[in-house]
Amino acid sequence: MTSLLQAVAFDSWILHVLVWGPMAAMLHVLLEDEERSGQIAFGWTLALFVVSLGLWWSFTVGDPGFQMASSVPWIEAWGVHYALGIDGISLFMVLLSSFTAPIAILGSFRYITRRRKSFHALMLLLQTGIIGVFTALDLMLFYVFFELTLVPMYFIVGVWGGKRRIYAAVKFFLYTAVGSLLMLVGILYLYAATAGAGDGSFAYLDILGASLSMREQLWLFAAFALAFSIKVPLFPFHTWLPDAHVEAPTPGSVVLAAILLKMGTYGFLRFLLPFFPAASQHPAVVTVMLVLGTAGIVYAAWVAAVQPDAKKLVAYTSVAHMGFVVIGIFALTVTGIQGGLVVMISHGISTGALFLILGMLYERRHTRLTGEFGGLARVAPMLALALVITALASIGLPGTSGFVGEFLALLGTFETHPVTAVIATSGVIFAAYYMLPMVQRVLFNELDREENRSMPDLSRREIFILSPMVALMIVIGVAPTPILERMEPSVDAILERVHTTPPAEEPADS
Amino acid sequence: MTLDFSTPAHYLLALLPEIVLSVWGMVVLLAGVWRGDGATSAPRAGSGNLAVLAMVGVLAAAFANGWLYGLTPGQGSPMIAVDRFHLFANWIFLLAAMLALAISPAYVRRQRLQEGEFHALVLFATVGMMLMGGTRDLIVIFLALEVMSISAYVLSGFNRRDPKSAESGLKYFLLGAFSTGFLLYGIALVYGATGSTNLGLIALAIGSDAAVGGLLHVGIALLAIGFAFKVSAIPFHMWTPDVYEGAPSPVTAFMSASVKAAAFVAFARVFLVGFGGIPESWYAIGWWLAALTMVIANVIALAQTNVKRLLAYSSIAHAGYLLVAIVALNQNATAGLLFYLLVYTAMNIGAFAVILCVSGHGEERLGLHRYAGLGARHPALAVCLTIFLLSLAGFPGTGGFMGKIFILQGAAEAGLWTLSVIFVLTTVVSYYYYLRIAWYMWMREGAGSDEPDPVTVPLTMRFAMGAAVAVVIGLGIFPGGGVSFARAGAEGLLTAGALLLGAAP
Amino acid sequence: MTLAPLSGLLQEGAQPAAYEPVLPGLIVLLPLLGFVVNGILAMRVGARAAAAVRAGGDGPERPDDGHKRWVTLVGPGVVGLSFVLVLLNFAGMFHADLHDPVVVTYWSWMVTGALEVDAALQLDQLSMIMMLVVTGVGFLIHVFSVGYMHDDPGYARYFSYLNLFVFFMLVLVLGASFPVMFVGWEGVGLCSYLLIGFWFQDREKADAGKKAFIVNRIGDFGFLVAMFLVFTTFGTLAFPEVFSEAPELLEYGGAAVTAITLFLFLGAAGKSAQIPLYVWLPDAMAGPTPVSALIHAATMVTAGVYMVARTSVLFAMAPVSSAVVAAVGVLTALLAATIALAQHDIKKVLAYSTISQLGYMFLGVGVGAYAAGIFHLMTHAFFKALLFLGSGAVIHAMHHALHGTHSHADPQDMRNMGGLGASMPVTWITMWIATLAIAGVWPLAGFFSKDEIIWYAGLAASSSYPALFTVLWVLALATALLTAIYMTRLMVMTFHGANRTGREEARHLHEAPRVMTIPLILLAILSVVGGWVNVPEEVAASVLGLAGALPTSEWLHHWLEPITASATEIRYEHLGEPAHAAPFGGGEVLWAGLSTLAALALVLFTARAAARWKVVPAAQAAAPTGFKSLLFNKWYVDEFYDRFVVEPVLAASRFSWRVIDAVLIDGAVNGLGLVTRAGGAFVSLFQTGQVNTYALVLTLGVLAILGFVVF
Amino acid sequence: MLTEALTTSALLFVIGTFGVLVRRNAIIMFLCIELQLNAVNLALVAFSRYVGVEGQVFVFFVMTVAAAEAAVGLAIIISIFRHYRTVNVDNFNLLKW
Repeated sequence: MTSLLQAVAFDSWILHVLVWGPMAAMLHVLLEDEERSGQIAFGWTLALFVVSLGLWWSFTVGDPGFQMASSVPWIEAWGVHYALGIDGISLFMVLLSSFTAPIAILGSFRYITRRRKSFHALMLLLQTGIIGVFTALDLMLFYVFFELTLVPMYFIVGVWGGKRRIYAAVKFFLYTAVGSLLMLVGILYLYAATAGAGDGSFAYLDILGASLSMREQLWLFAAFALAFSIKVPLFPFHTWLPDAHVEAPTPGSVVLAAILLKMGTYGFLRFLLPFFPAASQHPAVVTVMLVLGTAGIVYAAWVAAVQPDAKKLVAYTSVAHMGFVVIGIFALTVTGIQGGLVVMISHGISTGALFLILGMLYERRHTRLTGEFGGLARVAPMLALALVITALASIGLPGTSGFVGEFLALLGTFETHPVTAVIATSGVIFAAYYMLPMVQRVLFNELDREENRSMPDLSRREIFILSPMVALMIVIGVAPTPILERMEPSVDAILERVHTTPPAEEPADS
Repeated sequence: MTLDFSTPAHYLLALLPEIVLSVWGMVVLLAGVWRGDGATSAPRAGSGNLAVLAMVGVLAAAFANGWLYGLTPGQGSPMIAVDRFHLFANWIFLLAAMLALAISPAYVRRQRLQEGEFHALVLFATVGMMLMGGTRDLIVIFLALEVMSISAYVLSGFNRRDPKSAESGLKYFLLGAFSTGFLLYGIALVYGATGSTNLGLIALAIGSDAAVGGLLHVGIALLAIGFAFKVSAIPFHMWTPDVYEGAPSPVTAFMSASVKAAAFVAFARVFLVGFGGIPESWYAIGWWLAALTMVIANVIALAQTNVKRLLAYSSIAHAGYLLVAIVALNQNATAGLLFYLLVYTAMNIGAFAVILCVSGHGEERLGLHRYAGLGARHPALAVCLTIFLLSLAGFPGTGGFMGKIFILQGAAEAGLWTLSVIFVLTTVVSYYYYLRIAWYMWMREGAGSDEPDPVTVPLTMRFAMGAAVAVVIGLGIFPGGGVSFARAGAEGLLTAGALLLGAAP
Repeated sequence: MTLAPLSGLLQEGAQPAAYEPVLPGLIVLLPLLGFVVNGILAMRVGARAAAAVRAGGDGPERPDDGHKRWVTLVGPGVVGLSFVLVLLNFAGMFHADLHDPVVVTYWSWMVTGALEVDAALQLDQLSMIMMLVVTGVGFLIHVFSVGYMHDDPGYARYFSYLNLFVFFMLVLVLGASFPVMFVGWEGVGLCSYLLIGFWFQDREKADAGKKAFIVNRIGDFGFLVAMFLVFTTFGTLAFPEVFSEAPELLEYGGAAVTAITLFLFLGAAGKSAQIPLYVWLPDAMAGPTPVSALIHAATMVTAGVYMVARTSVLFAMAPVSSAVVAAVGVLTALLAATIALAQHDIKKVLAYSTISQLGYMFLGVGVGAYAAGIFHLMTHAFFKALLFLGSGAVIHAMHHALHGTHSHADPQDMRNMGGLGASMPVTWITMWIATLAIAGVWPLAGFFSKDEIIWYAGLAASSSYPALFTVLWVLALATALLTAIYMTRLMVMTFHGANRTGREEARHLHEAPRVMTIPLILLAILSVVGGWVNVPEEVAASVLGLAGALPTSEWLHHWLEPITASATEIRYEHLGEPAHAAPFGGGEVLWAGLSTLAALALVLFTARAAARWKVVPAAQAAAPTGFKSLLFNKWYVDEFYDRFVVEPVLAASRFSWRVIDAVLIDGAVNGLGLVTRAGGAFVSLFQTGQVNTYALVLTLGVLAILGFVVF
Repeated sequence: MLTEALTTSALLFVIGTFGVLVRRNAIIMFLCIELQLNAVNLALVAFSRYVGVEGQVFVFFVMTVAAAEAAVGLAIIISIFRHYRTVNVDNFNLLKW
């Protein structure tokens, strides 16, 4: 496999293809007629996913640096580069994204009934943004992709969403924009900081070389952290998420939960820790992040437990899960960060699947209120099986991907912050407290509603969508080591940097 | 060829684009008279050609402007500045004129306006703008400003049958003249304090402490007020929403883009070259004007339901962003100013073009609710408007984003962090009202088919929109050329100033 | 497969050979395979049933025969095969002189940073006993289920869950590290959840499953925290390393080890239904009765005991924790026994009895008698499984009887039974054997195991916390007496006296089919002889051991020595060797004799007394009053939890949602937007349209700037 | 001398400004603006006595421009008079908020 990839110079083109392929697909979709748009989009994304699998073999295990990197000046006058590359952290984000895309698009076939062409075009545009975010090695490029994901999502929620779609879309947009624009100011500060003598640069590696005083680091940390915390979303910046999820159409929810939220935590790892190593281990900063992460875990679980709307419930569980990621990261231990990363992957798959299943239920019954269901296991055993496995993966049952992530994240946190970890561990109780009642209300109890009696089970397409996700949940749960070993060198490198880079001297004035 | 301003003929060369355009304007005026106008009799077939004729003039001026790149300006600080700054500004005005001419014919014909005069006035206003950008003398700046303004007063009141247009013209005229008084008083005081109206000499006088302090400071403040009125900075913005709403849409499009641009170009030249030596005298004024303008304009815009008025407030808000560039007082910011003005011209006129198409026969469809379901009915128009709105909002992938980045870079270089934060936060506020138009277009169902939908998009309009989209997207994705070009322009401005101050390398 | 262990088994007295595990992976995998096969079959059945429901019917009443044959073959078959493999391994180990556990590593599961967790199985004497119980008793229960679930449309689904349970249980007992054990630990919880809620159409049953899972998760929380503590202390989570390093790394009675063991015990309390987390187990009786036998009596609920025994080294180093374990065990035993006295549901009585017996086991491991705890675990698995299966047979019969007349009486309520002994003799007799066994009547299994625990509890009083352990010992004795009472009450109400089912129904009562009775008989035999593997030397030599006629002497004790030795050593080292006497004097034989006599006497007395009670069928019965109602209502513990745990959490949840989220956070966010927009609308009011106003504003601006410049 | 001239100029300018603020007749307002311009002219002439001739040149330009403004302004006022039959600016408020 490796030699085959070498023969076709895989490393040199793969990232560019993954970034721009969806854009090309978008043009293709726009040129074709409405009827075929879904198939075209699916075909493209599936092909891109298959190609992206080559990354698994092409990636050199044990190399902490950026691989398959390339850099071309983009806006030379500003020192902006079109620079792409991946390390162990982005590798899995890229794979997860390209895995989710065809699934989300396939999941839209019945849900999206009007303006399909535009919908699929936007989904593909979104995909370009997503892959761009995870591969960009230039801050301006990153920012462009980061914002680029907002617009398609705004329209996906706003055009194809539910009753309060506009409110949700605007809330999502503005919330996220506040953070990201402040981050932009931070980025420009970094740019100015690299300027020193001569022109500044937005290149990731150049900015790593900039020396910042503690004071500067704290301010910049705040600017970046706000942007990413809103994206994560970290309590108390989370209220956009339930609204967005409830209103978004299924594929939108899937991508939102599976990928977009990860951009926040990815940003923590990719930018916050390496850029501001001193601020990242400042006790006040660490305390705030840990407290907010833990609060999110417990609080979101509580709120989730009393939601009558299943989608809202799952949305809140996302907040709880991402809380695990955040505490894992800010524990500043290898185990914690690795755990956080696995939670990211696992949450992407399991929550994506949950949203797909809820979407399937919605297609059948046009409601998401759990009280409207009940006893579905009798009429839809396949759906029941999928929902149960997914729910279990979501609450972190050992043997599923969720457990590996949460276990490692908590273990890593415990090493440095035992009390936080113990409080966060109570999240496993609350996870059962919110998820099982939902499963019960939907699948179990009496099949007492006439409408539900005629509900069809999963179609072949739906089985095709869900089975790879379910399989992955279990595979990752049983054998996560291949993933862990690919991520570890990069994580080590980040931690190494955090622990060994002192802040620059405070400037005399200011 | 080197320009030597001791030879009077060389002034003619230096002013070639302006002269071409002036002459052409008269030609258009005469052609209009000769052909007879729609105001009194039924429009004749093919009378749209007058607009095309005017556009040819703009093209000719553009050629002349391109030719000027081959000239090297001589030493000293002559009245006419043949520097890159001037030439870049000319491109902006010519682009604005071109787009305005392209979007207006259908409207002019529908409303049976005097074509020849209308198009000629556009050209004359453009001449005034080009002169504003191209002179180093306060007297000429005043003259050019008046040439531009008087044309603009007339244009905004041009639709005499429409009381709104007349009201708009009156308000613009009264307040414009009122503010001109302040500007003029400022010029007089600066002249008295420094002994010259030439910016170069003023700068020298300031640099050598020969200026009279009190007079100078008050003069600078009054000049700032005069320009603040023209760029519609808060609190000197009161005329803007009314005038923009009342004026015929093509005129609003033209004014909102290029009048503002001209004012900013002159503002920049006067303050950066002339008063660059004593920024402390106007830094605080600029800072507060920028901050107030950004905050208040964006906030008021939230409450608007008339799209035209909304864009008027949006244009005020943009004045705030651009003021940041002036306050930053460095090359990057100035280049950002030029770049942003270019993009702004394209996106703003583009947006007004769509509004014009939607607004119907006599501009009766300006309410936000008219846009409901537009995306389904006229997807191409809606896509264009969405692109323009995203660019106005400053979204990545559009020129508006690159422009904002450019200005923010300048601000960052100058250490204007508070202003930068206000800048981005008010940008978030602006997202709301820009997106609101977008959500009406795409996310709401139309009112139904009970009334006919008289949207027509003539050929020239398509051309204008296409060009505007091309500029906005092109500069959004590959801004490199534009950036270097704008930097060269800023360099032209600032090195000239620095040379005079004796502080250049 | 090597035949060496087989030949070793045949050649008595051969030299101790090295132990070679025989396909340990297959032992675990076979049930998983069964789960997959049965699961696929279940899905096909389910799809067909679903189609029937959609067509307007209610789905099939009975399982599909075509599938059923395969399920019947695969379900019990895989467990049976596993049992055979376990026997082979046991034979190998039996003849080997094994000191250190054999760890079979398959792949590295989680490797990151300092953490290395392998997917590895650990074969040693303890896991061997557990495997024997799990697969052996499990197999019998599978076979019994074939009869019991005969008519259930979810037949295939049932067996798939049951197979999955066996798989996870085997992972639990075989796991070579804390995390692997935890996989099984939560996995069995999952199966328990699925099986309790097996008849999920019934809301109460689904609720019971959910309750079980959530309460168990509280325990799992403790397990997780304990793992974190272990990892930060030892840098590893693998059993062999942790246990061998514990004596050096940990301080005896130190905070670290106490914390670890207390958190571990929280986990054990959840899984093994101890105070304060026992409340799920009675509700868990909602599941099919064989499930109660397998999961909620014989295997899963004993996992906590197994875990304490497994980590005996740690517990031995934490005297406080050990005391807590013992005290909680005894209190649970007593509390559950009192509640069992007043319950009418036959399964509820057995459930509380299970809780009570688990309490004994914890007392055993709490006082350092790890082997005794495991011993009781094993014998309990025999007789409690038998009791449950017997009750299953009774319920099965009752169900058929009531079904025949379309009566809606509760088939599990003992007040509706009575006199069943006549119609189902095998069940009757085997259940009596189990009853005597659990009551501790000589020479049945329960006598030896329970007696040993009580004896050790008494001995503990001489080493640490004498007062506490004396009290515990007394309570344990008292509970033993209560056991005899409530079990006899159960037997009498069910099998003796007048029949209360109704005349018509009584004609439908009949003995269970052979597929159900044979497991009963086998378990009855085990309930008799099961105790003989560990007859204490002193007892064996006495009249109670028929002067040495009973076959083995402390075999289990010695067998488990490699596991418990270091723990015992630590205890002895720090507490001194306990005196060989009960708190109030007397030797082992004396107390054993006393207790069996007391038990026998109470059984007889209760039987006579109960025969005279006037039991009214449930439908006509009045609600219990006074102290009886307190017991009947389980000391109102559920209500207490509802009031002080569940409701506050729910209230907090609602508050978080409705107030913090909707009002505070969203209110702030939307409020900010609203205020901004309102501000905009307000400021725009200055835009009056009047030129003079505009000029005025402009002039004010001018004045402001000039004022700024001039001053 | 300069001081007096400038003071007069400033006073005139203020009077003009005040007139614009208080008068409602569009033509009178325009006349007040003309007064402002003439105030500036006075200042320019006064300055040019000390610093050079440009000031006086400037005055001519200003006067010319004022004339042009007057032409356009009156035209605009007539145009609106046709709609409202009045030149009182209080009546012109179709455009607001």
